[in-house]
Amino acid sequence: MRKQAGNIGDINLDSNNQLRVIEAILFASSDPVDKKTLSEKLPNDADIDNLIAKLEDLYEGRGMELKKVGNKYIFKTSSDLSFIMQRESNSQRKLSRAAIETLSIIAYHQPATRAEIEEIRGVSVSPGTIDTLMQMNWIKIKGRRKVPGNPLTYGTTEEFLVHFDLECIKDLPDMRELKSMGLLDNNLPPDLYPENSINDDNVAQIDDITINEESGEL
Amino acid sequence: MRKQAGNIGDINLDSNNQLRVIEAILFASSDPVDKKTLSEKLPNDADIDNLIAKLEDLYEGRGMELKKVGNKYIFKTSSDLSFIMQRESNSQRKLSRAAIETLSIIAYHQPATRAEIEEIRGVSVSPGTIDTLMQMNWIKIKGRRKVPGNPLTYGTTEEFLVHFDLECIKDLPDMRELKSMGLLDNNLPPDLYPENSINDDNVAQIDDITINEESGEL
Amino acid sequence: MNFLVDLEGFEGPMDLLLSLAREQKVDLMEISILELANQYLDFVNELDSRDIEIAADYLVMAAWLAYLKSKLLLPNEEEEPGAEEMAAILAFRLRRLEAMRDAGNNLMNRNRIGEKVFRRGMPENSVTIRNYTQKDSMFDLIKSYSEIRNRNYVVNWSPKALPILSMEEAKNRLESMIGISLEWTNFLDFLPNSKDSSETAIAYRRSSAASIFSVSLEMSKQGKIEINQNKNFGSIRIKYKESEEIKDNKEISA
Repeated sequence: MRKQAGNIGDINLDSNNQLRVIEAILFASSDPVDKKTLSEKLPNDADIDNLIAKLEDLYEGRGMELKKVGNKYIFKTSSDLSFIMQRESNSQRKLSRAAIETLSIIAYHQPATRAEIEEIRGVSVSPGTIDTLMQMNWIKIKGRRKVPGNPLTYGTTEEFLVHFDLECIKDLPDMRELKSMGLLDNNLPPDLYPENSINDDNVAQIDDITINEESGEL
Repeated sequence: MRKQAGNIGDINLDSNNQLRVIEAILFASSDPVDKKTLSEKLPNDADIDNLIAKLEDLYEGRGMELKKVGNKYIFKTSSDLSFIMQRESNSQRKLSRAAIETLSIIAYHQPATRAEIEEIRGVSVSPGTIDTLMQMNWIKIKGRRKVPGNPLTYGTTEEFLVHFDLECIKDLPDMRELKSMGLLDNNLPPDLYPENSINDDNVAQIDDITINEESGEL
Repeated sequence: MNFLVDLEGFEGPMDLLLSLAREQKVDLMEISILELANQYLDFVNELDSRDIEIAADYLVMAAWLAYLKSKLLLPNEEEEPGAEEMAAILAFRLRRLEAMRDAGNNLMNRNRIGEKVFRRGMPENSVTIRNYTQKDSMFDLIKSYSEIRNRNYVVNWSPKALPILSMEEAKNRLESMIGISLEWTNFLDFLPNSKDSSETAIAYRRSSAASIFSVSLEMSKQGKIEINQNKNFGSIRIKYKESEEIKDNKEISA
């Protein structure tokens, strides 16, 4: 069990110092930090939401900006400075087209099985592709699909959101349009496939949808 | 360090944006940064010293501070907030059997030399055991025995009494009491205590007592 | 049409189809599947005529497209699924693949960490301070001490030999002394002589008395000596008996 030093909950810290504390924690971290972690270092009655709003204001127009990722926060250098900050990504391997497509299919269709990725791309997924994306910590195993064979499903990680500057999956570019066009349905749209009337609004719920074996044959 | 495309030296960047750039560079750098590196990202006429002074002012009294390390600069958590980087973990532990045995012999036979402890235990005492007990501040060196080799003698500390809730060392149960508690075999001879044991009135003065050879034989 | 490209650049038949579809220069929503099927079949035939090896999945697609084409040209309403529907499904799949391809490219062009924006370069890790509470109790301490003493007592303690006169010694002593005492003699006089009043000496005398007395009873039983006692708690006296015994034996035999 972990207890904080000096029983911080009881500490007398004025609101300016509370602001300094969350600033320091967020500034010092290269990963997103959630409110719970922040509040552990603050008095019990600290108004975290207010402090975060103040911090956002404080860094308005500065070299860094406070970004929300999921329900966490992270400082990043301001995107409008990218023209100066830009580095050639020599460290980042140039991703293959197959890997980029696989990543976008997983991102937009998550949770997605390997068979679903293959069905959309019309070609098998090479073993290295999933591994590469997992190694970059952009995708992770989410669970298993409840269909015969119980295949693994994949989804994106928090690091994916951080890396691609997204607050949440819903903020993926064109998510809404693609969805309304039926392009994110795992199955063919109902108007094309009359006997199959599945039309899930909620991407998260498609976990247990039965894969349409017919469509896999194309 | 890489020089950026677009010939930054000629770029038109007002002094506020110059400040933002050095702030972002210092934030993102994994190492301290010198002025030369900073100036590479700025227009040729940028006044680096002035910018750094401004940045220092900007972080005055904030959660982070700009620090100079040699002739380089880094952001660090303000020193008065170092507590937020500390986590405390509390756990319980017990002495090893060797350590508790050694401690109990020292408690009953103090001042005791290592050879005496070994004789009573019937097993050698590893150097780490004495060190551990010393580090815990439960035993201390009391002096030297006036026998050939002048070995160190050990005794218990105030801290020891506090931990075991004893007012003085004589409050330890004696042989008769240990027997009545069923801990000590009844057929043990009553003269188990060596004469130089806690039966002595003044523990502090028995330092130079000659070892009683007879008692050692038991 | 220009068929200089071979299959190397394509990731499967869908990829090829999508790139052929782009040649129609219309929105995928309005694409002519019949025309696309022709494009694909022409492409594959061209490769074939140049003896370029064509992977099986491209040929499967070619066969399927040839079938689709024939159905589109000769509609038969009783068949399921209808040709129009099959064409629509193919068009949908092409749109979906294109959408995912575009989405991937959009992702890669975002303000990616490490390229356009940067995270904290020198993260400060939290330091963990470990506190331990010693649970050792007074009971642990005294139990441990007692265990050492109990353990080593069993191993090391050797009892002092008690000062005793063994039965063997007593028998030898009595046998050697009785021969010279033909008179009744207090059995205590046969004990080892000692004026010592120490505890050890007293214990030895007690042991000697018990041994000598036991031996004298034994010898009396064997008829070697006689024992008498005049009254309760009176002195116990013994004397040698051998000659009389022999005499008696002679009388009996006579």
